[in-house]
Amino acid sequence: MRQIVLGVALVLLWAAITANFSTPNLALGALVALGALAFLRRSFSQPLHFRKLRALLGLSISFCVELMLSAIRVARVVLTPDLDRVLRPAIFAFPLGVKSDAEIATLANLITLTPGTLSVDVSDDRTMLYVHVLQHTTREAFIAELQNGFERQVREVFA
Amino acid sequence: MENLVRTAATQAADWIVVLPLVLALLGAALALIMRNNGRVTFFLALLVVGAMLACEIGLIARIWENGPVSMTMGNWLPPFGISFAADLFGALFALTAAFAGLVVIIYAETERTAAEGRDGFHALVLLLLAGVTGSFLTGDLFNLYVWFEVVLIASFGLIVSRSSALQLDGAVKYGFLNFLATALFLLALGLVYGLLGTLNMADIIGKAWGAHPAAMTAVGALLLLAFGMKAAAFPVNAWLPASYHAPPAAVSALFAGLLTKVGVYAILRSLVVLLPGSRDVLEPAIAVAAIGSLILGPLGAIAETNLRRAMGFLLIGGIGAALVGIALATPSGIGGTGAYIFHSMLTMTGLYLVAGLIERATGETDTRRMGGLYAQSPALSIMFLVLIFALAGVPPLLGFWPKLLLIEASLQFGDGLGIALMLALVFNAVLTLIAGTRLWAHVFWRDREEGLRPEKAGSRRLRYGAPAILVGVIIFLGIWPNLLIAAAKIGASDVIDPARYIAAVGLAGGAP
Amino acid sequence: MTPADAIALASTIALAMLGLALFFTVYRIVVGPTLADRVLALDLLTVLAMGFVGAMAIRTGITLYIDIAIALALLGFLATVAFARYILSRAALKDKG
Amino acid sequence: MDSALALLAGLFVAAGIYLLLSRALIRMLMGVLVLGNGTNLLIFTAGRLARDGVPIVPPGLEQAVGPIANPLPQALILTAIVIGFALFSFLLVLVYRAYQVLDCDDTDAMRLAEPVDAPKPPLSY
Amino acid sequence: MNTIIFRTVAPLIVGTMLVFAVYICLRGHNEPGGGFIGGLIAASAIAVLGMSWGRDAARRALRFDPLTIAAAGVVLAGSSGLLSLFTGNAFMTSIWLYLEMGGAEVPLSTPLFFDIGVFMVVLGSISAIGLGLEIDDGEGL
Amino acid sequence: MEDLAIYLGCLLLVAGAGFSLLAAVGVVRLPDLLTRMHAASKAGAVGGGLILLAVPLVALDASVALRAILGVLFLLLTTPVSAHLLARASLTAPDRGTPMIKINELEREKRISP
Amino acid sequence: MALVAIAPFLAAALAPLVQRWAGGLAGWVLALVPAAVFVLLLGFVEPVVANGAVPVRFAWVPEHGLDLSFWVDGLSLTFALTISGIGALIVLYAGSYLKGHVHLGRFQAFLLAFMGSMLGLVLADNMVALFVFWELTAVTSFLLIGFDHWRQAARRGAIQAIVITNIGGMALLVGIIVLHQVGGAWDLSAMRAGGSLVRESGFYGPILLCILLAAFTKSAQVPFHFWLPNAMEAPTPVSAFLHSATMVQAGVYLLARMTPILGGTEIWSIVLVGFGGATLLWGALAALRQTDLKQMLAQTTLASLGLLVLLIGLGTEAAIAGMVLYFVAHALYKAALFMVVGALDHETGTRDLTRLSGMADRMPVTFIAAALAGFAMIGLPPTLGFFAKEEMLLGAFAPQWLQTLALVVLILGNALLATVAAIVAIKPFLGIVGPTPKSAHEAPLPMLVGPVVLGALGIVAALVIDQFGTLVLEPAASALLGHHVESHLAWAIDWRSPIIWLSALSWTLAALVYWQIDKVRTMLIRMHRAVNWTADNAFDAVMFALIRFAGTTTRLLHHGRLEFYLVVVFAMVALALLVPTIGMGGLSAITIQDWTSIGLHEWVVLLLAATGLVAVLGAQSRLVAILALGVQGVAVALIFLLFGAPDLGFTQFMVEVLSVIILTLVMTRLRLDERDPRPMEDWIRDGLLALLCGGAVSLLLLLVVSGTLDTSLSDFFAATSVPIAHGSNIVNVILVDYRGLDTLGEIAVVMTAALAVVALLRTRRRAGETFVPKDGEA
Repeated sequence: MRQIVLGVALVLLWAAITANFSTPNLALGALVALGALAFLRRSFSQPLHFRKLRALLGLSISFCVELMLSAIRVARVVLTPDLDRVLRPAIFAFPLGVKSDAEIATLANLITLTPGTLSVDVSDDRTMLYVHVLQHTTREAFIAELQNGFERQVREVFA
Repeated sequence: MENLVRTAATQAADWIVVLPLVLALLGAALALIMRNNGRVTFFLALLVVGAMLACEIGLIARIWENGPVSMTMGNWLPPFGISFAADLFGALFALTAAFAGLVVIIYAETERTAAEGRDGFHALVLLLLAGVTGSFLTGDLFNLYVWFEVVLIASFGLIVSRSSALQLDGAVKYGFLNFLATALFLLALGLVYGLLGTLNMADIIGKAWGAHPAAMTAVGALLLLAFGMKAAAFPVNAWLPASYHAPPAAVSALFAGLLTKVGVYAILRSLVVLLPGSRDVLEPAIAVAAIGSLILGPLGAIAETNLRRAMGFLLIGGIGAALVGIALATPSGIGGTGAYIFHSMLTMTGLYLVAGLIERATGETDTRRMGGLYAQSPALSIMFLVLIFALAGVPPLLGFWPKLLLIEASLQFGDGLGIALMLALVFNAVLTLIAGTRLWAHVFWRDREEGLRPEKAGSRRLRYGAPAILVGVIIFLGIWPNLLIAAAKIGASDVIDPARYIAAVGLAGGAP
Repeated sequence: MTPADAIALASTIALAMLGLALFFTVYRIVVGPTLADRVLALDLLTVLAMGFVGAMAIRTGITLYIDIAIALALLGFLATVAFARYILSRAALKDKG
Repeated sequence: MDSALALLAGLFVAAGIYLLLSRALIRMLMGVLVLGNGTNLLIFTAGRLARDGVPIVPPGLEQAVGPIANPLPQALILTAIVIGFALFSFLLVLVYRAYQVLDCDDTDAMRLAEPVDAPKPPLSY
Repeated sequence: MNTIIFRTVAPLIVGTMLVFAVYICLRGHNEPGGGFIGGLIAASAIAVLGMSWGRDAARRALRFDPLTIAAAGVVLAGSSGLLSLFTGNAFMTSIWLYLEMGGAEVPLSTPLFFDIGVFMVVLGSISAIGLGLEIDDGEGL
Repeated sequence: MEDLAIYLGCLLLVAGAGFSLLAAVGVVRLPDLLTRMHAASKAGAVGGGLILLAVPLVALDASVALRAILGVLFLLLTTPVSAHLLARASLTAPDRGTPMIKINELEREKRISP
Repeated sequence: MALVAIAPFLAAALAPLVQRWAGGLAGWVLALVPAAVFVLLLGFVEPVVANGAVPVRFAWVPEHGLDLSFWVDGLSLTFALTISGIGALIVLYAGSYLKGHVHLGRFQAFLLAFMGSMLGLVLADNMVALFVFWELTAVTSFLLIGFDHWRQAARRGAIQAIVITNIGGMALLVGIIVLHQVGGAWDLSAMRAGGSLVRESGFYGPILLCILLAAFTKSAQVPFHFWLPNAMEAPTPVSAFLHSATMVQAGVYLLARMTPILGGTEIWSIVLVGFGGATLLWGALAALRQTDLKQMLAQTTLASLGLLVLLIGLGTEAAIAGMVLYFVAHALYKAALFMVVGALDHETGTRDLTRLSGMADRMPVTFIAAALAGFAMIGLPPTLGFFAKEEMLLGAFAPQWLQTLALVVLILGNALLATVAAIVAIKPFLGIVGPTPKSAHEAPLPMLVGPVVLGALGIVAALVIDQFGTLVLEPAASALLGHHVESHLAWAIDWRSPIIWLSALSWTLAALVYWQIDKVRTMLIRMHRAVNWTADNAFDAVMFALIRFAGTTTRLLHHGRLEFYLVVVFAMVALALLVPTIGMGGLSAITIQDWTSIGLHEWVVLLLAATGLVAVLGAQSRLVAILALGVQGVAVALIFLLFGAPDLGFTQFMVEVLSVIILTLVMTRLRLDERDPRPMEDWIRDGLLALLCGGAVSLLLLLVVSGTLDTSLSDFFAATSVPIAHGSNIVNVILVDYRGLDTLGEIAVVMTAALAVVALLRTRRRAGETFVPKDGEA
């Protein structure tokens, strides 16, 4: 299943970068994609299910917004003359609600790209995600914010 | 438009210029694919080298009849495409290289281990031959660089083939210094292009006069240095004695026969043919390099107790001899250089193979601990003696004739330079003889404390047969050198006056 | 201000800023203090180079450069991963003693 | 600009040589890289510089319009880069193996092929 | 490196890189790129795979021995030059064939095969070097 | 319309360059690796991405746009991964420097379960 | 003729086989070959006497104007007959002398090959051919001298002989080449025709020097005499053959051959008489000092050679006649005496004079042979030696100072030689039988044939001296002098001539010395000890000094430190670039372009590159340097992009990053200390060298870009890329089409690099070895 999704994605990718959606080119793209998949055939650990495109879209939009925000926030921090005042770095352990590899990875990457947070590590038993926070408030507030924000959205996408 | 930029359809016969190279390259790749079966690659290599030899003999025959043969890749007009152009020297050396390669392949079959097969021994040898052949036959300076690199990397692959500590140490020195030589070559190439706007050799001949003489001379000096390093000429020869004794005998035989000669040939081509103006200015430098190599080479051999290192020093002395003709740049001098390169290819290959046999028979690498082979192995004795005397230029062996030509040339040249070169040649002969006879006395005549290892009789015939072929050729050509000398004369005349060469390449008048 | 002027102006400003940024990152590469800091700076350097390429593309109108930018994005990642591996293996070595 | 690049190429060569002269093998490898870059810059400069004209013919045209950069040195450099990279990889692994086997990366200490205490030639016949 | 984040994202990255590599290789005749760059990108993809999933995965992904791939590339490139022997031309004279396929014209040429050969050589060689070093390590980090 | 796109593109370009510069400043100014990483990964990615997006706007070419978006996606895909790997590696590194971390739950966990 | 030249070599090649098959009879079988040659050569006597010379010519190296030409005239025929005749007897003798020796076959092969070369040498007319045979004699004699190879003395003798004669050989080569260039011909016969041309040319001096050096080394003249006695380490048959009749005579032959071309000048006479005389006296005195019979004979050989050289130097008809006669006589008696000594040695186990006496009873035939040869050596009538002596004294009998000096030397020398002859021929055989290591009895037949025949021949020749004069002496002397010479030899003693009294004088002297031999010997030995320095020691000293010098220079130049090798290379780079650029006025041709045209962003990239470089150089730890390497790599790529090279920039980015990655990959596995081991003084040296080279490159590049570039190639590519090569990316079209062959080579390089790397890494796993450094090595 996931292979097909990835395959289609790769064909589209091919068409996109070659900027040519004609049939022969799509066929060529399919060929290339097949080749790439053959390459990757052993690298899949578990199936992946894309269900809700809308959720995905929503996630994407909110992500983009958050990304811009985070960049601006970093910029503000950087430009602050007195860094010690604004910086309150901490590493928090975030108990993971999502379980699958794809979900964890997506969540971690999102966290990294969003304001003030950076995922550092996943515990070996996959229950904890360690996150570095630039300006920490409290642990609870941090966890709550994440659980209600991205984690929920990711769960919707992969549900 | 099409017929303005393309040459008329090439004759199929012209392919013999490029076929040896292509065969070797493709053969190497195929050998690499099949490298898990050493027997198969052995026969493949034999087949390929045989085909190369056939092509090259045909090539020589054609050049002998009609003068240089050329072919430009892709049917482009010559300065635009890459030309392959063979004059007699190029073809002769290519033939000799393939011959030496054949001998080494046969020899190596007797001591090659299965593991070396898996490491692509035959593929590497074929690649080396491809690079050497390409270097001899190409008519384009940048293409020459590429084949130099092919030679270099193939030799890297071969020199580490068993990866003992000794080999790695040698390989590090070999690697860095040789890399540097090609880097300098590339540097010079960039400057040549910046000055002349062309890379085709025939084209360079015509254009070299137009550039600023200072720049042209500096470029010539850089080329001399780069190729001098490749050729292991004094004073940039340090890599050779540091590394040639490290790899298995077959490998060092191949190196000794082919690699340095490519360097000398490149000097000949680039300085005498392409940039004669620069060569005239650099003459003293070449002479110094020649004299230094001539004297210090055999001195090193006298000082050395490791058999194959001593050979390496003797090889350096030979390079000096080959440089003499380039320093003189007279027809007979160039002829002598050509003949010397030919002789040195065969003789040094043979010597290293015999050195390998000696090391195998005695189980030693140090001459002080060898001995007793004279009584033990007449075949080995004869081969060693013939080769070492050939190297010292003792008649009637092959080595005498180039020396005769060179001494004649330097005497004809007269002048302090000619006399100095002549004296150096004479000294070299005497010192080489001292070194050679001392080696002979230590390795063959002296008694040995403990007994010799009994040899397995099985593959003896092949193992001794391979150098024996070379020895046979050296004796035969020593007694009947007429063909060789004729070849040297024809080759030299084309080097001194490259008009026929340029005509064969057939330059386009200019851009369409 | 015609579009051409705008492009020239914007690209000049952008290139200048990127140039400044490049030197900042080089400073971090040189100063460190830890290896990871330097790697991070190198990572940023490739991203900046990518930006530089993009700015050049705009300035010269040669859009082909964008592929190079893509490749750069990819490569910066590769280098960082390799260095991270290096740091990890170093740590493993230290642990073993 | 040609002059500035000529100076830069010289700087690269100098740096490469300086690195090659350090006895540490890893640094010498870096010298290999830097020297290679210097050489490439030299060829590039020797082929003369041209701003803003890529040697690519726009689609649909027979020839490029306007001045373009000299394509030949570019092709040469491309070949040189690739070859340089291949050589570099080999040298790198060679150094690695040498380090493993000889247990040092100082060339002064690598004296197996030409030992420090090389025997004096015997004074006998 | 045993981290799920990397491992999970890696196939995506690798897939994208491979497609990109082929694209770069094929269009090289007309736009920047070509067999060498394409091969490098593909080899980088292998490297990513190797670093995330381990060398065995990378080796399996290649299916053939990398050196064999490289040698096959040389054979392909060399023989594409040899083809012109049969047209009575010099070595490496290009031959162009325009195939009609579904209304579009697909150009097939010896330079194209040559470029593919280059691609294979670079891919095979660099993977061989990388894998060699990885295996030498003894532990797939 | 076309001019507008060009002006927009210029704006994006300058903005992207600005973010890149800020990222660089952050990398220089911020006190320890992890905080610097925030600057590099976020501002850097945004800066680079904006410049990439500016290209098709100026060039007005659909195929370029597609490729630019691809590039941005790629950037967004790889940046967090590399940041994560580096952060993870740096925490195990022997020469960690003096990280300025007020609360460190990772360290605590590690101490509890060696 | 061809048969004469080839037969001995063929026989040599077959000798080991013959030895194996024929066993004990092999000596007889092999001796047939030289005997046959002898007979063949006899056939030439008549035409030679009639016509003066018989030229024979084969095509050889026509490309170089070389023919394999032979010239059979009196001189060469005399030598050739002597060589082949004695050769036959020696082969026979050797078969018996070395009976049962494992390497007898090899020995006979060398001996026959040597004989063949010697024959070639004396018969050759072409100078190159003469040189070829000349060197062949050296090589074969090297093998023969070193035959007892397990003894260091034998090896030393062999090396000494070949080194000394090779020096001469090289001189000969140079000499004949100059001669050829002066005279315009390779054939001696042609040169003889134009001898005065050579003598009057400006090159006469160098030619003479070369030829004399060659002859003196080969014929062991003082001061190159020392190798000959050492060559006696060879088995006795070798000594008998090489060191009496043949090889050492090659120098004499050369001088004789060259007389018409070079001879006759004052310097020629003085040098030859001087060196010849010195050698004669030296050899004779040294002979008296010995107690080893063989050494004694060896020293007398020296004396005889000196005598011959002296006679050639005198150059009068009588002197030349004496020289020819003496040559034949000497060959006969010396070979015979050597064989006698060999027989004594073989049968008694010693050849020490003091331990041998009274052998006449045990070995009567040997004694007779010894006596015959001894008579000849003393020069008693009726032996050939007598006539030789008469002629030579006559030749020196003239009022000039040189001749007078020569006469005195001749008389003295002859006297001393006569003493030696008496000692060798009489002392061991007469008197009381002393104990010997082996119980002595007569030698076997093959060992007797030689000495007896040769000894007898000395008398026979004297008995038929008239015929000998016309058949041998006249043609030989004529050939030597270049004009006809009448023989006036007759079997009569003219008591009125002063010459006979001079002979008598020398005999008297000889008798005196023989009488006081022990005292003389003691005195000579004492003198020898007092000097305590001989040319022989000098050879060792020179040789060892050479070896030490070689060792020192080689250690100095090839010390194994890569760093210094690199320093040499870079110093050369700086020289190669700077000297021509500055020396030939390159600096003035440089034009610097306007700096203001460089845009801001271009400055940024340039500075970035420079900064990256500085960072690499300044980095303390290697890893930081690697990271900084990334900076300069990116900068270079940006430069490529700035100047319209997208492909390059692309590739540069990729390669740079990949290089850094694999560098890191390897660094992961190296446990290196962080610091740079470079000492302070090296910094300065390296930095200076680097700056010099870099500056030179910059200068040269500036010079290059100051000119205009011929862009016809690139224009062509740009014009034809799309229409003909069907590609828009010109760079790529160049790579795969115009210059596709470069790319083919390039991918071969890449493939090979991978193969090499894999091989390198695989060997480690296969061997699984780790090198444990010993102290001082790591």
